[in-house]
Amino acid sequence: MGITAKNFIASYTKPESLITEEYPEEKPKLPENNRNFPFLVFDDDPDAGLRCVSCKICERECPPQCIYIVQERDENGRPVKQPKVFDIDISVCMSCQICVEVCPFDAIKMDQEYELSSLDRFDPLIHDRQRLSKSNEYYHSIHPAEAAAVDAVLAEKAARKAGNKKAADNES
Amino acid sequence: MAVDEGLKSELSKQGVFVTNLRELHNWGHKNSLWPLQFGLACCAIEMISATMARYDLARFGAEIFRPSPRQADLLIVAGTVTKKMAPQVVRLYNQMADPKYVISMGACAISGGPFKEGYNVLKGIDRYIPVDVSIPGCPPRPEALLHALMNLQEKIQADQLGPEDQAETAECPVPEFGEHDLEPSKNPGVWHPPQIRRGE
Amino acid sequence: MNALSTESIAARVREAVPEAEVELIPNKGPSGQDSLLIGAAKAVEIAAFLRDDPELRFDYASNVTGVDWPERVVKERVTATEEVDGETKEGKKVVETKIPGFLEAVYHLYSMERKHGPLVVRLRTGDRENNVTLPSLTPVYRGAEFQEREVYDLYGIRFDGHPDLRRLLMWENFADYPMRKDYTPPDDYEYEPTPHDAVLEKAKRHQADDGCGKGDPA
Amino acid sequence: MNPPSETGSPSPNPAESPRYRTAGYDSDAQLLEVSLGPQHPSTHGVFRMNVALDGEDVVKLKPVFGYLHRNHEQIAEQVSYLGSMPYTDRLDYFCSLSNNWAYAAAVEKLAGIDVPERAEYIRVITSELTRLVNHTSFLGFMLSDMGAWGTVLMYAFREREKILDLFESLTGSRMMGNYMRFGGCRCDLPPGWLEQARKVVDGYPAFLDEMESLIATNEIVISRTQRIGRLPADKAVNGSMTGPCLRASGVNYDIRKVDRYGIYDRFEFRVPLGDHGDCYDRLMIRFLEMRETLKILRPALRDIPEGPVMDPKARQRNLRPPEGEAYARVEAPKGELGFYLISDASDKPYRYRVRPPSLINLTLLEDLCLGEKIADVMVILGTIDIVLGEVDR
Repeated sequence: MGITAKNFIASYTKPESLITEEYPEEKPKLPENNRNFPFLVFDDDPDAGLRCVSCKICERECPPQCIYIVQERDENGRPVKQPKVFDIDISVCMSCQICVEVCPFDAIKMDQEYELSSLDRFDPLIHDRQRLSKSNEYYHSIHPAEAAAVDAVLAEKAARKAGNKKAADNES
Repeated sequence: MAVDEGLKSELSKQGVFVTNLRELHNWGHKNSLWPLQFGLACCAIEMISATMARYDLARFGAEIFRPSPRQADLLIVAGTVTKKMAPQVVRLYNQMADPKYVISMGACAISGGPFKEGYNVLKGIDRYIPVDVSIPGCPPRPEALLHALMNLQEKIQADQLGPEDQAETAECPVPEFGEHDLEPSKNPGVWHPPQIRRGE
Repeated sequence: MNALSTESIAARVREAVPEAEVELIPNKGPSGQDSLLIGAAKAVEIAAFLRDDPELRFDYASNVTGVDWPERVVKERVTATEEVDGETKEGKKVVETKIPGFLEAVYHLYSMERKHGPLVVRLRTGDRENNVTLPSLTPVYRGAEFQEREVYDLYGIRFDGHPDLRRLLMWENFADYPMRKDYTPPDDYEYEPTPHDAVLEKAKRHQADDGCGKGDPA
Repeated sequence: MNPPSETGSPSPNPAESPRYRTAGYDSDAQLLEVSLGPQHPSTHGVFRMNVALDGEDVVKLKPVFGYLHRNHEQIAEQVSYLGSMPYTDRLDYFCSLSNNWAYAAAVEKLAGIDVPERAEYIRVITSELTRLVNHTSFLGFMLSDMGAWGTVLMYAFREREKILDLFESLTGSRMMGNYMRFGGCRCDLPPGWLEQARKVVDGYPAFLDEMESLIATNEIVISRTQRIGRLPADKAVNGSMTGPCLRASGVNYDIRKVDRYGIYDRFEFRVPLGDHGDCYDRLMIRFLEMRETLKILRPALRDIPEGPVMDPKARQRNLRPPEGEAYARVEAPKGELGFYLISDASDKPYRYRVRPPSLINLTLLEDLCLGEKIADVMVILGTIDIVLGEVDR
């Protein structure tokens, strides 16, 4: 009894004892590492800027096999480094982040959106390419430190590529 | 029905609240859901978390978890439904008081989730009973459950008081244990998956 | 950790239990956990000896599990000399050896008293269909009771002398042994939005059922 | 007929073993058969027991499993070594990080991978925090099984949330960490994490004192747990009981001390043991274990060195361990959690087996309950502390 009373009084006097989170009026502040479902990052343009090159590594490595990718082809039927279809079935996804870890192009990242409940179990829970594509700025807004590190790596890669090309040009 | 929305909001600004029986009934109903205390797996722990001090499901009027299905009108399927468990879930659903609602919480309850390739895992409880709200996530955060509950409340608010909604929900047939699988493997009365063509 | 080598334990068992069939199976991997293959005939006596011998005192059966080894063909390339057109040629030849299938029960024993282990003990059945009976070690180690039931349930090894051999996880009239490598799961692939490989094949069969569908832009 | 002793020579006829003696009830009396579960508020999920009652006394109790059999082992044999890691989170969903460690340790043994020192420290810290989470929620559930609905569970979950916040900021998820990798941990600690963890650890003794004063001398708790469900030491060993339940019977066997895996030999902590092996001992030993855990956490949080958290040579994708097999075990909060892997040099395990402490600790459930009252069954089951995700896998 005494302990209950102590806790009861503390809930009026001590701010740290007020632990109830007033969702939905007050959204929780998620830590940077928080993850829920994957999304695709694009730079500048949501269509051409998609970092995904449709290499299908994530599709192969996904433990519950909830990613489905079809590669884009140009008019001549040659494969283009773009996904034509990129579907993630979030009714199967278990938020394990393995797709993010194995992606060599930093194209797929984890989102923090969680208000996804729906009255229909089929279509709204399959996220297609349009639904998955989100800008690099959005990525920065949810994972600031990680996104900055990724940007640095990508910039370095691009510089090295440019350097190689320059060197190759100089040689020839 | 007779009072239009514009007049209603005008009146409410004046301190006069107009309602009708249907709205009043639904308002009362949506704010006093009695969920069945029924945890299956990992998601059940998040469901318990949602009822605890930090998230406090009581703010939505749904804190009275009843251990008996006869006293409950909301079934939160929280976790993997295995084939061995599916008949029991259907039976519990049949025993619940009308009108009743089902939330399938988490990937496993919706579709079998990460375990869907297992021989004993049911690919979604909606194969046997009608589901009102689905929450993806593995497990969904407690906030996601609250979000789903608000979704459900909206749905209840739109319910009609007519005879079709008040009629008793038809009993779902309880599947039997077969030699290789449950028989039948689905209830065609409630399960209508869209056709998806792949790999052509 | 293990002061007693598996070899010396095998020797002690052979000495103590007459007519015991004990074979050392070396582990090729870096873990170095060798195992003892013991014959079914004397398995209970051997287990009781392992448990009660004051030096060994493997009093705790930690883990019991089954392994399915279907019939397989091992292809080995061997160098062989051949006489072709009167000349002796050295060539590579593929020799196929057929290894008949069997089921295996694996026990991991530890000693709580002397704090050593693990000792890996294996028992093998004659084949995978008819000759699947092994002696139960539950009378020696109570801790094996549920685990042997699980092995019976999932692999179909019948444990002779088990006090209560029923299916543990699946329902009673389930007919298959689902952990065997050749088990075919029931066909419930009606709705597969992200299918791959084998699942894709099965999902396609359901797609053929009715023509109306959402359609893949591909 | 003399019942053979538990450690004596094997009994040829199992019906003679003491457990299958029916506990001296009047065979003419009408027995009442009750099916407890699978939907029952105190069975911690979907566990079921078929109980035969003579009046209120239990004369037979047969557990029924499989209501949460999710085919973890079969699925793991179909996905890559890395792909099984997130599934291990869902075994014992209170203790995902200890499960991660056990699985990572088994693969490391199988493939011969080393772990850098900082990662070892992180593993110790996270799995000891997991132990706190598990034992704390255990207390809450245990007390609500005994009828103290709400209060204790509410306090326990309040503390649990603090540790879950730590897990979330480290691994990204409240419950399903998927954090450890073969040869280390997935990512380094975020900035400020250690201070936050120290704060939680420093605040814990006050919470434990509060809980202890609620529980330890509570009259109802004492009368419902003392001398209920007694388990003698030799029986516990023969029945492969592990974890706190084994030590409550007075057997000094803690894998952290026996195997000295990871870096546990660097910490000074004691192994609490019980005297009577009854429910009260099993309840109180969790308090003592939590206090010992704090003794490990404080120096670990202080001494953690800088450095990499991954072995740079370790492969995650396309890991193909050499042919062979390995069994590795850790002291999970519920007992000995082991993973047994057989590799055939492909990228998927040929055989993947989990040694679930929760299932094996239930072997002796019938023995503990025979002769007790039906209401005590829930208390006994509660003190064994099972999680169905691990029992049925």
